[in-house]
Amino acid sequence: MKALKRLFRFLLPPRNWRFTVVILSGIFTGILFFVVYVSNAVSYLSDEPETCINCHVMYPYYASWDKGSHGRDATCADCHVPQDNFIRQYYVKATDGLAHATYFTFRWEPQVIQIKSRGKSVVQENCIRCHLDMVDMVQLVEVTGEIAEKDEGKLCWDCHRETPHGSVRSLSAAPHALVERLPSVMPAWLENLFFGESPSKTRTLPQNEN
Amino acid sequence: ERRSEAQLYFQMVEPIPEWEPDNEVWGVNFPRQYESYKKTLDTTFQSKYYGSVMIDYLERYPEMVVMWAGYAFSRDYNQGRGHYYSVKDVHNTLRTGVPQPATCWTCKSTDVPRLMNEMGPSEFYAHTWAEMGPEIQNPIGCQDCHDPNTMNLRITRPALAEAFERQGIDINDATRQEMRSLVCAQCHVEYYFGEDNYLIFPWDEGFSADEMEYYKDRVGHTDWVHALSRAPMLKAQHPDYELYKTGIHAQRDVSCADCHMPYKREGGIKFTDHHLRSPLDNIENSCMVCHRQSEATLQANVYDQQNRVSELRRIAERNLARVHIEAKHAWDAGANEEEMEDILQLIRHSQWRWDWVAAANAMGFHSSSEALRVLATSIQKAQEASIKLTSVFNRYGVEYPIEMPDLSTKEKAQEYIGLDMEKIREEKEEFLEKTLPQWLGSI
Amino acid sequence: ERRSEAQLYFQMVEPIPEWEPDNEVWGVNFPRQYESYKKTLDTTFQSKYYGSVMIDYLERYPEMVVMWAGYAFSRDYNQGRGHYYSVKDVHNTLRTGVPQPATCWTCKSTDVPRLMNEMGPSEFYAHTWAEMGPEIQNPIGCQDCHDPNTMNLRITRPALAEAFERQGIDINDATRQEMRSLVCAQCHVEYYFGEDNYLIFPWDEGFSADEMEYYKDRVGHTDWVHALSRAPMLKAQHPDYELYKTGIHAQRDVSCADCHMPYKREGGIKFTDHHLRSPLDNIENSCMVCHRQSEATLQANVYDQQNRVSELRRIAERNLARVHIEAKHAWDAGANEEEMEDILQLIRHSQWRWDWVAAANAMGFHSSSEALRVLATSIQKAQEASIKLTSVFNRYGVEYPIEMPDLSTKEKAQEYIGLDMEKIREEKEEFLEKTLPQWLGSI
Ligand code: HEC
Ligand code: HEC
Ligand code: HEC
Ligand code: HEC
Ligand code: HEC
Ligand code: HEC
Ligand code: HEC
Ligand code: HEC
Ligand code: HEC
Ligand code: HEC
Ligand code: HEC
Ligand code: HEC
Ligand code: HEC
Ligand code: HEC
Ligand SMILES: [Ca+2]
Ligand SMILES: [Ca+2]
Repeated sequence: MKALKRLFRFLLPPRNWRFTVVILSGIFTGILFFVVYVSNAVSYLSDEPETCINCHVMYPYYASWDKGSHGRDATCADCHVPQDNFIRQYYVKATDGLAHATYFTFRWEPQVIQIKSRGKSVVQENCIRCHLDMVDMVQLVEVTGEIAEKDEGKLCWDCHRETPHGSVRSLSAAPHALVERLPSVMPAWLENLFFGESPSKTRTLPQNEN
Repeated sequence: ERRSEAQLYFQMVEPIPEWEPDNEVWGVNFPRQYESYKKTLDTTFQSKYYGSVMIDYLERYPEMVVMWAGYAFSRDYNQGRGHYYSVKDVHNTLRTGVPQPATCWTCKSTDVPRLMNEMGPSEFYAHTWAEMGPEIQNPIGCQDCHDPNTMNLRITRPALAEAFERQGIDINDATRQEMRSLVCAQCHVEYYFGEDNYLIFPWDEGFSADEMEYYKDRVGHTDWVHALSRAPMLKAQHPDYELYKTGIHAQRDVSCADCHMPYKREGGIKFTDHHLRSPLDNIENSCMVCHRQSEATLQANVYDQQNRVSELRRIAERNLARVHIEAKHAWDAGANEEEMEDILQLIRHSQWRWDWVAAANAMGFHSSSEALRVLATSIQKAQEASIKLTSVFNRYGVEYPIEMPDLSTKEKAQEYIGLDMEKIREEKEEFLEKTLPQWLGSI
Repeated sequence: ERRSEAQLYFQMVEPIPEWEPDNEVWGVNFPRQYESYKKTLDTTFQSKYYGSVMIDYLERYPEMVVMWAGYAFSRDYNQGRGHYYSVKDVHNTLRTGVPQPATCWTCKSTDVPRLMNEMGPSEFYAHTWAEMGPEIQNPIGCQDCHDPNTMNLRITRPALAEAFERQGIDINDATRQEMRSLVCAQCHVEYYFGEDNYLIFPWDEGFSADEMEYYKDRVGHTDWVHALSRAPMLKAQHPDYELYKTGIHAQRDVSCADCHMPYKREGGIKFTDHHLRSPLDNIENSCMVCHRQSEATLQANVYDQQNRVSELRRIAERNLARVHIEAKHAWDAGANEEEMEDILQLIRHSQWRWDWVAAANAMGFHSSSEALRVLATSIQKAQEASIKLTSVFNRYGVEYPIEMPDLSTKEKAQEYIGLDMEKIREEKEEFLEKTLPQWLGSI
């Protein structure tokens, strides 16, 4: 108990700073909630592909998946989220969700998004999970993301290069794909207050360019 | 909230008049494209062989001076830089110290479509470079590639349309993806001046080095007679489109714009990056859309191929400089036309083939295996000429091998071919100080 | 339900003894692989330059006869075919009409690992080809590439392991993906015979043509002295692995097996197709999983590159045949060693470089830009030699150009270099009728 108190006191800012710190903490917490809310980071907890396109930067990947052979049988989460145990599943969802949300909100996303090494391992596991019977005998089952990273084996999509997102990929690849449009997260009055009468409200589908 | 970004606006704030040469006027409507276009002003990037920095080719490859003896290229030749500099560089180059036709302006300015519309192409070409000088104010820009009403891509240079027409192809049938290369093919192509300096693309027999060589032999075209070897020479100019056409990227329908003007996204707006430049300055957006490798790997792939091409081009250059000088010695020893005829033909073809690769940008990356094949035949032909020359030397008792002059720097090479560089530079300075201000102040 | 098919797989019906050379014994356990392996018996497929049909190289490229004057290759040289024929073809070739060491068997049979295990590699190499003849019964097969206990890939030829060891690399550290090429690199590589006919891969300075050339010069190796030009020659043999290594597919970690042994599907299981052959016979499985283009497009891509390489190799062959004959004339006219020294060195290097590409299978497709670069330097060096030779002719008053013999067919070329083909063929027939049946019946 004593130790805890000492820790608390240690963390407590000097008296004359307290007001500022409380206000700042409030602002930061507010921003955090705003980021989580606006960016729909919570949506990461769902398995529905539609939740991924809360972010328009995911449109090209949604579109290529939707039109591909996996659009029928496998959801984004079937490939991109571990399916072996519950804890890992939500750990990955939470960390990925927060990371992507932060990138998105701060506009850090690159023009060409590339899957990270942890993501590769997860996807590879999932390919094998579904296609185990197919690849059992050719020893491809042993290839994990880490092995492939070290150039010690081929990932499934090193050969199946068009599966599932196609081989030409960037944020610009299909920016105005006919994907489902989600309602705005802001109430109309607030949106009008900030942005004036926005034409976007009246549309349910983004328009094609030409 | 970034959701509204997903909307696309294509609103003309201010309609653009037909033949408007001023990029700023276009820029009011399309600020993103205009802002990125203005970045072609930047001259900082340098890759192993290219980039937007100034590169003095004659300094880097001094043998070229000898190879172009008697031709304006031996005075001055730089690696091209951003579109923004197109007019300025034509003013500055020492090559415009000799009289040039207005045809030289064709690929340099948005004022050209305007002038051609006013006077017709033949009339335009028939003027001299200096006569048209005061009219040329704006560098390459929107007007060169776009229709101001629809913003669709549009061909504004008749030479391209005519070249296709002669092959029975109507350029208006081109698809959108083809147009993404064809707008570049208005300028980044091999050309020559026909009668009355009419601009012609020599594609009637085909696009390859061999076919264009055959075409030029057939029509009997010669750009100049070499000052040392007296060979009837051909100059190749940036056959970027032609070489690219033979490569795997073209075969897979990857266009010039795909690599040099990749799409960019700002918020929900997708637009074309108009900062035209070396893709090595922008590997991430340019190559990695299609290739999942790291920037370092992709750059290494490019350099691997360029290094191979560079090795052969250096061999070709050394052979060619040597054979011109050898031919000069043969004439000096008393050789006659008949003895020299096929030797000169070999030199003509050899240098054409070397130039077809060397003048094309990208050091062969646009199609490395074709570039290497063509360079190999260049090497072979120059050496074949050397072999034949030794018989001539034998006949006239000339000692072989011929001693070679020191060609290790541009200055030494220019001195060897007898160029008075000081005088040439003085004349240019006078032009820049006296004439040019009048031209620029003229409109 | 077809799912259970997949489970059956890795059960050994009958354990396979270590060093078992008989493919049928392995096949009992792995019928799919064995059945597909047996298809290498098929000799019907023919592509533009390759395939499993018999192709008489000397017939197709008669200049080679002159280029190999004084060496067994001028008698007989065929394009390789299926692994099933490996032993038979060594029996049949006229090259084994001259005394050969047992080293020749190294890459031809599953009996070799067995014998090397019994007697050790040095001892094996030290025998003659004929001494080992009766022991060699089985063609290339499972034992060459697999560990019979685990079925893992395994290196059975010491030369490969030793070559890596000399570079400080332990081949046991190779990854599975690397092994999918390294098992091929046991045989599809350049080699030479060292002391006591010990098999050596000349990679100590590197894999490239230039580096191996440097290595061979350094150790002073010469395969034979040319019968016409007296040049100290090098023979290159199928540097498939080395050339491939410089190509884009290797750089992207695409292995030999990925193209030559693609996965095949039967019912619910995927297995490795052991019908090793030209991928052009199987574009769908071999290329089209990675490349979505049509078969016709992919075949055209391959031919495009092969045509370029073929064009240069033909130029190189004509130059090389010419220069050997010219050198002969120089000797005949009285030239001395000193005058000829650097000429012969150029010929040595030129032919080595040509061979490095020509002996490699696939007409350069495995790395077209490297193949073209190397061929270009071959062309350059042979011509450099020709240029130097004209000086010698000049000195000795030999008229130039030298008249060339008719080399339009294999027969004419063989007659020109003075081969008594009738006798050679008779001797072979005797061997096939008398000796061979004894060998084959011996076990
Ligand atoms: C809050 C907006 C947003 C949502 C919702 C979203 N993403 Fe992303 N995603 C991003 C951004 C921004 C990036 C780029 C981050 C980077 O480059 O590291 C990204 C990158 C990725 C990557 C590649 C980077 C990596 O970590 O390997 C994958 C895979 C991915 N997203 C999958 C998904 C899936 C599956 C969903 C739905 C469950 C989803 N995303 C939902 C914004 C989002
Ligand atoms: C069948 C499996 C599968 C499904 C279903 C799938 N993906 Fe992917 N995804 C992959 C693979 C494999 C990659 C890695 C591609 C690569 O690196 O070439 C990837 C990469 C990505 C990336 C990173 C971009 C890149 O090129 O590396 C994003 C973003 C992404 N997926 C989003 C999604 C979204 C959103 C969905 C659902 C709408 C989805 N994926 C459905 C397998 C899948
Ligand atoms: C949730 C299960 C699931 C996952 C995860 C999955 N697949 Fe599939 N895959 C399927 C099903 C079901 C089909 C059959 C679809 C059809 O018949 O059109 C299929 C079809 C395929 C096909 C044949 C059709 C085609 O597109 O060429 C390939 C190849 C394939 N998958 C590869 C992969 C790869 C590579 C991955 C990982 C990146 C993967 N799969 C992940 C279920 C899955
Ligand atoms: C080295 C190349 C390579 C790798 C790596 C590879 N595959 Fe394949 N795959 C192939 C080839 C070739 C075929 C075609 C076989 C046929 O159709 O006969 C194939 C076929 C398939 C099919 C059947 C496709 C169809 O059209 O029905 C599936 C599913 C599949 N692979 C899944 C996978 C998965 C999952 C992985 C990773 C564990 C993987 N592959 C890794 C080359 C590869
Ligand atoms: C596959 C991608 C690709 C395509 C398609 C392509 N290029 Fe290039 N280009 C390159 C690369 C890579 C370089 C080398 C840049 C360097 O070395 O810095 C280059 C260099 C150039 C340069 C010199 C750049 C400089 O820095 O000075 C010009 C000019 C050029 N290309 C024009 C064209 C034209 C015109 C076309 C179409 C006819 C074309 N390119 C098609 C990739 C491409
Ligand atoms: C109207 C003629 C014209 C057109 C059209 C044109 N170019 Fe150019 N381009 C030039 C000229 C002239 C230069 C050299 C300017 C200089 O150095 O002064 C140049 C330079 C370049 C460079 C070198 C830039 C650098 O930083 O070094 C690239 C890359 C290039 N062009 C690509 C293209 C591509 C791709 C297209 C079509 C999308 C195109 N050009 C269309 C005439 C043109
Ligand atoms: C068919 C179009 C075309 C014509 C006609 C043309 N050019 Fe160019 N010019 C280009 C292109 C494209 C480049 C940039 C690529 C390069 O430098 O290879 C260029 C680059 C240049 C440069 C900058 C680089 C250098 O060489 O120093 C100068 C100066 C130049 N041209 C002068 C001229 C002159 C003088 C003429 C007339 C004799 C002329 N051009 C005719 C297309 C053309
Ligand atoms: C060297 C040729 C060239 C020049 C100069 C040029 N453009 Fe473009 N522009 C293109 C190409 C290529 C595209 C892609 C068109 C397509 O894909 O159909 C394009 C596309 C566009 C678009 C359509 C939207 C987009 O971004 O793709 C606009 C608007 C545009 N350009 C405006 C301009 C303006 C403004 C200028 C002058 C500052 C300009 N362009 C100069 C070649 C050029
Ligand atoms: C629009 C798609 C696209 C773009 C952009 C692109 N490539 Fe490619 N690239 C391809 C295709 C398609 C191939 C042919 C091989 C294949 O089918 O995968 C290829 C082949 C290659 C190869 C192998 C061929 C060779 O010449 O060795 C290299 C290396 C390469 N590209 C590098 C680059 C670089 C560097 C860039 C950027 C300057 C680039 N690519 C831009 C699609 C593209
Ligand atoms: C990218 C695919 C690819 C890879 C990787 C590859 N090859 Fe090939 N190989 C080919 C093609 C295509 C041909 C030409 C076949 C033809 O012309 O019929 C060929 C031809 C051959 C041939 C002659 C075939 C015949 O029909 O006689 C041999 C032997 C060969 N390769 C061995 C190898 C070896 C050994 C490796 C690895 C070191 C390798 N290849 C790697 C595609 C490949
Ligand atoms: C033990 C030596 C050895 C090994 C190991 C070996 N090869 Fe061969 N290969 C040969 C020989 C010898 C021949 C020629 C047989 C003949 O013509 O008699 C040959 C022929 C071939 C051919 C030509 C087939 C045809 O139809 O024309 C191909 C393709 C080939 N090998 C590829 C490979 C690949 C790929 C590997 C590795 C997976 C490999 N080889 C491993 C020795 C070997
Ligand atoms: C390092 C391995 C290796 C050694 C040692 C080797 N070969 Fe081969 N041999 C091969 C390969 C691989 C092929 C198939 C590829 C080709 O033909 O290019 C082949 C093909 C052959 C062929 C069939 C094609 C033809 O040339 O007619 C014969 C016969 C042959 N070898 C005989 C010999 C003889 C005789 C020796 C000894 C002087 C020998 N080999 C030594 C690997 C080897
Ligand atoms: C020229 C080399 C070579 C020969 C000969 C050879 N194999 Fe293989 N084998 C391979 C390669 C390469 C693989 C793929 C291994 C991997 O991917 O790890 C393989 C894989 C296998 C596998 C694993 C399952 C599969 O299909 O991928 C079995 C079982 C097998 N081979 C059996 C045999 C049998 C039985 C024979 C004789 C009839 C044989 N092999 C001859 C090279 C060879
Ligand atoms: C395991 C995957 C894989 C296989 C199998 C494969 N390739 Fe490729 N190929 C590639 C990659 C990766 C590149 C490099 C370009 C890129 O990154 O897209 C490439 C490049 C190429 C290129 C352009 C390079 C060049 O040399 O011009 C051609 C053409 C090509 N491949 C043809 C083939 C053919 C034909 C086959 C079958 C014999 C084949 N490939 C088999 C993956 C593969
Ligand atoms: Ca430049
Ligand atoms: Ca064959």
